[in-house]
Amino acid sequence: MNDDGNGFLVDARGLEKRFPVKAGFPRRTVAEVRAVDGVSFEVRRGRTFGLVGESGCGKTTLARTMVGLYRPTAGSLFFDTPADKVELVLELRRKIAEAGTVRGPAARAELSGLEERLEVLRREYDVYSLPKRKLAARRREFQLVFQDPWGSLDPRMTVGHIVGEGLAVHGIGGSRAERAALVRDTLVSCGLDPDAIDRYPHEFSGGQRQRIGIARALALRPKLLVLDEPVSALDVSIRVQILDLLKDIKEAYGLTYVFIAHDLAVVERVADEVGVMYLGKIVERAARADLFSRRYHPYTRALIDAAPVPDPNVERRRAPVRGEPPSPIAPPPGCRFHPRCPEAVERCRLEEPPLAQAAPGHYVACWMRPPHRAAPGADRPGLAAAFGPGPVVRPTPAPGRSTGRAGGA
Amino acid sequence: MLHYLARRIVSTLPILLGVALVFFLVFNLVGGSERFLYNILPPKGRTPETIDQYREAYGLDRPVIVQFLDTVGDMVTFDFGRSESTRQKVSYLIARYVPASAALAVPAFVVEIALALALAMLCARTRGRWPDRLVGVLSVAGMSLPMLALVIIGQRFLAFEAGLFPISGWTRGLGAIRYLALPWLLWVTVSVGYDVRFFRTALVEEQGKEYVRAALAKGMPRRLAMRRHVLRNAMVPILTYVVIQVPFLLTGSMLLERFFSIPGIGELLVQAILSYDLPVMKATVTFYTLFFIGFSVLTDLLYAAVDPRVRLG
Amino acid sequence: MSGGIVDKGREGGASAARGAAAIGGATRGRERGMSPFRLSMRRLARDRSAMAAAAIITAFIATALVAGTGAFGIKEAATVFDENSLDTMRYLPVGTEGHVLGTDGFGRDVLARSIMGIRTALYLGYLAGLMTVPIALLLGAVAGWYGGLVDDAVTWLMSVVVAVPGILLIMSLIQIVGKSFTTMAFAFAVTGWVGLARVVRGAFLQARESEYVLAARALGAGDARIVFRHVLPNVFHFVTVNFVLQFVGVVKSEVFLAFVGLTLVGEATWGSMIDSARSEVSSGRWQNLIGPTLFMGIFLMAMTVFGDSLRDALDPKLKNAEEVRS
Amino acid sequence: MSVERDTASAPRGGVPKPGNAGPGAPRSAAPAGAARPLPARPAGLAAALAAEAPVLDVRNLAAWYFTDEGTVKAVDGVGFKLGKGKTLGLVGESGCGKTATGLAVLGLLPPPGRVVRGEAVLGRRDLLRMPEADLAAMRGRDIAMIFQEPMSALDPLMTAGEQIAECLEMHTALDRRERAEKAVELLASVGVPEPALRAKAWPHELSGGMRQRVVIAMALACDPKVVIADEPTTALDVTVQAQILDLIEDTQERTGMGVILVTHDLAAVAQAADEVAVMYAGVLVETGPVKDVYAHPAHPYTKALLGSIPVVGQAARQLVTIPGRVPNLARLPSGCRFADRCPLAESACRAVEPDLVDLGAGRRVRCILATGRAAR
Repeated sequence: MNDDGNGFLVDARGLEKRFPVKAGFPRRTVAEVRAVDGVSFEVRRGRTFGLVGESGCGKTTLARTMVGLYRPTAGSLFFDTPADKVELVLELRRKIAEAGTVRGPAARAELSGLEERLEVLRREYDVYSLPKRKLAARRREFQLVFQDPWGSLDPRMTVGHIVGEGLAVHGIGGSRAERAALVRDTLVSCGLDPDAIDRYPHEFSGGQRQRIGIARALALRPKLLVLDEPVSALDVSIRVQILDLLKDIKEAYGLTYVFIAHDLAVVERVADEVGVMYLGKIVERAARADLFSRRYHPYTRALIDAAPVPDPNVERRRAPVRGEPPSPIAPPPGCRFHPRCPEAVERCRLEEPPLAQAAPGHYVACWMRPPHRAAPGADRPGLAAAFGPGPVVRPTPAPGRSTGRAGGA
Repeated sequence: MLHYLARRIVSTLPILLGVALVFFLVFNLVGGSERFLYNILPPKGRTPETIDQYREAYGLDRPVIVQFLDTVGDMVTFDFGRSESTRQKVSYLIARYVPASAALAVPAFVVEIALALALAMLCARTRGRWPDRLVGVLSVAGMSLPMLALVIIGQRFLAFEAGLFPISGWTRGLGAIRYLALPWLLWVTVSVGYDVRFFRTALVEEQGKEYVRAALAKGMPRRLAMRRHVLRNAMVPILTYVVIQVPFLLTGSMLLERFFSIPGIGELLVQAILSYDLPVMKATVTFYTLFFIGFSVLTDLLYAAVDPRVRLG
Repeated sequence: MSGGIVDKGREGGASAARGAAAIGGATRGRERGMSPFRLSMRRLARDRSAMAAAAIITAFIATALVAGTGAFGIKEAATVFDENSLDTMRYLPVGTEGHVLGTDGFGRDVLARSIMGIRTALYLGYLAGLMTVPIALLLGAVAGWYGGLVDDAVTWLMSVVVAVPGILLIMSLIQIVGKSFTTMAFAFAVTGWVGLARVVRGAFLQARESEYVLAARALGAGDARIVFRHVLPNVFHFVTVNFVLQFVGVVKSEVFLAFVGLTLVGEATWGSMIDSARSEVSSGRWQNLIGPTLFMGIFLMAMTVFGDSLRDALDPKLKNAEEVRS
Repeated sequence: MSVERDTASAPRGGVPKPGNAGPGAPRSAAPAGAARPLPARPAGLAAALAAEAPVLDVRNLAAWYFTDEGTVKAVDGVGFKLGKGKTLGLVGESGCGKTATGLAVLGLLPPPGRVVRGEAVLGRRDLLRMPEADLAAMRGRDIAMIFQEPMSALDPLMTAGEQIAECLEMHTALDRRERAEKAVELLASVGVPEPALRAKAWPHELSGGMRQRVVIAMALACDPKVVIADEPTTALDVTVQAQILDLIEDTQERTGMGVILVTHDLAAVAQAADEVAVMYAGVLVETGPVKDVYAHPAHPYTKALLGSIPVVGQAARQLVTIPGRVPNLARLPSGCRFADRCPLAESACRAVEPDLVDLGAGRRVRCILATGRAAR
């Protein structure tokens, strides 16, 4: 799409969020839920980054951490930060790590100097290190849309108050009338009747409520919308309406999206780049076309294969993987997917694979894939036939899987 | 299990300490104040000297910290000295008065809860139909009438006029049942209404759960599903409710024991209050508090027995 | 649910508008929606037993207010000793002309005293509620909102207050401060706040994690705004219902206090009347029992029924939890 | 069988008022005046054509909720036949009455819902006009249900094994020990690893997929002839969904049970069902063999619904938008219930509610545009 070459709007580095599990008397932390466990990614301005994963993989936690609802246990989020500053920060970190190994007073002085510089930069650019007031002011630039259109709207407030709350909080729009006009505008942009302003959430259907939720986020004219499963609570017939709406406002307001879903087919439609999450980690990340054609990670492959196709002429594939995702309280050692992976070998049980570049712009965390091994299509032609064509080429529909069918109405 | 019990008992210590603090505030700081003693001492004894004597006798003149530690010590050893009016040892008095109270409260409470459960089950099963409505109306009526009025009416008509029960009195041994029958009846009548309403709500809520529907889908008759799934699951809120009721046993037994001349703790407390018998008041109230806390611990064990999600250890 | 809102899709917007017109029907146009509170009130107004109860309560309150002004001589009849009846005619039985419910040992009209008893009950119940609600709201809210140590402290306080027999606190407070209705109300508040505080704490705990609170946070709303705009309005119905329940409890407790000799002697309270009936019934004098018991029974029954309906109306989840699943 | 007069035959006014009978009773209290379709099957040729009698034959079923806010006609004239060993996909969006249909057939509709008319014939007996005790005896043994939320369908205070054994307790003469053994066997048969251990586990100790397997084992315990699976995969992750569909399919092959797959997921129906019945706002709008219906949907709603599903690998295909929303079941529009959202709707659509018309080849559709005005 329109790559304006402005670089990254979001640059998340090593995000980590753990929740303590408290129990007993006196209360103490008995365990930790490692909901998000070291996640890094960038989102280009005006693009959509899609995040896919099953329940419990930490995608909702990640969404909430990204908009500052949760304070991360570790990591930085650079939002709307010049690329050179990000690089500078990273370089400083590297230097600090190096300097830490050197002993002596000179090294110590250098270290504290470096740390000071880093701190200054972080306070300026890292969302999580911003002073409270600065963070509050910046909140309007990144907004969250919730999954549940029922639970996320205060039942006792009018739509006008719900959508206008952000304006009131940030003191945008001066007078009451101006604010109301802004709210009406936003409602219309979201496909709602401006008269909805005086109504209450219970008077609306799920689809309309989700529009209200989007309007609430949009009213602040943010740069980034984090969409946490925006359509999965909705009926099939309503989903397309909301997806269309999201597309429209993205163009109209020049938004950047982080789109979170469990449904690969939806993500494939909206995302420019896709990350696949499993148990708090991103296991594969690539441009959309690359990801869906190469499907490097066995988990990505399983997700795609498990998704049923609404065509009775396509023979259903048997369940591609066994079992269920284990608890994020006690993730398995080594590769977290190994207990369910059909290709797991000894090394997967012992060592955790890093997210490494397997092809240009395509990152995979798997010992059985490039760069650690050749792509499965190369040395195992049987698999390539079973899983679709090799890299780059767009998948052609299997015979009998009619694409255009039922398309027009 | 034992480990859990031990931990649970330890966890009540802060509460006991808080209770000691309350007692200390009420009995020592306020109860020892000049104005207060002046109010409660018999008119002829109201001289500065007698007040000082009184204070000294109960250590109310000692440093505040010492007094507080004394209060804690009294509670721990359950030794509150001698009664102001009878000069008997308080622990002896308590021991003597407990059986009658227990004889009144325990069967009445058990019957009350059991009857309420039965009625609530009936209501839940016939929800919205006449048995449910009838019980509902009767419960509200029972709740709205003052206990004292019912006691007066009951004693007058059932004991005095109809001669079904002795008017009042007490005896040791099984013969006491004769004297207890009417108080039991009144107790249950007065308190069952609240319970039925609460239990009904708990049961009805449980009744709507999906697993009850699942049980019916297995072919289970409604009655059995009611007992096996609804009742068992409603036990958690019901148990909680029962614990909360325990402190109110004191109020009930105070009224009934006094009214029917039953020599129980309630009666002991009323007498102590009327004569401001400090050691007996302290002891009685401590007894009830300990009883309540013990009961809560017991209930926690019951929770664990009923609900596998409550983990022991 | 009635939506006059055009759910505009990308295609067929016109047909959607038609659809909305057909579905929404009368509720279309530039008109305000119904707030959940107004919906509750409408539900309440439709509940016949609630309306009957409300009528009774209103009648009681009105009677008490009128009687308080001294109109119809009710106040006088309730308080002034009848000099003439002091020796012979002391107790006039129920049904005597001019004294429908008879007179008591001082020749005071029992009906008038029962009516004056409403005033005491209202005063006590209202005052106790007025004192309980702020305590419970504050402690419950603070515990639920801040959690951690604050929560532990409040929870501890609640456990202690529950563990100490309430009657002890009430009695000692009355002994200490002296007998007055204000003291009694305060004593009820000190012992009675725990129930509401627990509910409020739970509601705050829940609200803290609710999505609409998270949403407000994401917009940048501060704690104060969230608490007052989003959380407090949602505990309102607990407060209302608790107020009614506590009212019933307080009025009944007054009788018990009278029995232990801790009510105000000489004032026209239902408790003191029933307490004096205790010794009178043995000589066949029932008026002091019948009058207040009747008044109290009817009044409290109406309160209870109204409280139930109010709860159902404010929180329809309870009543129709399983309604409409399709 | 030309036109099955499904809904039109029920007079709107001839419904028993709520409140004059308890929730249990009115199953048999269909209005005397309501003309139901003749229960007798057409003799001769038609009977020969229907070579195999259906295991479950639901006719003209209506189940309404009598709420304070009005009568919600959740199910308003639904009829279908389920063949032995076949799977019928009952598809629809939330609020279309599909779950209520399943519950009504089992007689488990929660108050204030009641069946107001219709039949559900299972083995020559009408489930809807049966004494409660007889129905209870049939539930679990002849017709069972798989619930949507495995966590809430399991009693938290009972072990998985006990809950499976309960079904055996109701319908077999096995003693406690035998039941426990059978429960372990059942757990093994639904693919639970270490079944003996899992039988002793509490529901909260099991994962979502395991719980759903337990719920399935519960339903299958007595080899029912018909299983109503109410959104059995909705609460589960995609990778687990596939496992559960495998399991249901395998069991069906083994036992020959008929399955009603109640779902909103058209893809699941495409892959697991033989027949499909599409519900909209309380009525069936289209039924027929899955392959035919999906290849040539006759009803505009079916067509639109199929076009609105995103499919992996088909990102370029334009998705169909269905404007508006499902109408309020308490205040239905006149005429066709879909007319307000239908891109093809004409004035005639709003005039009279169309009948479910037989198109031949086992297909029926409720749309005057699809059947042509002549057919009416």
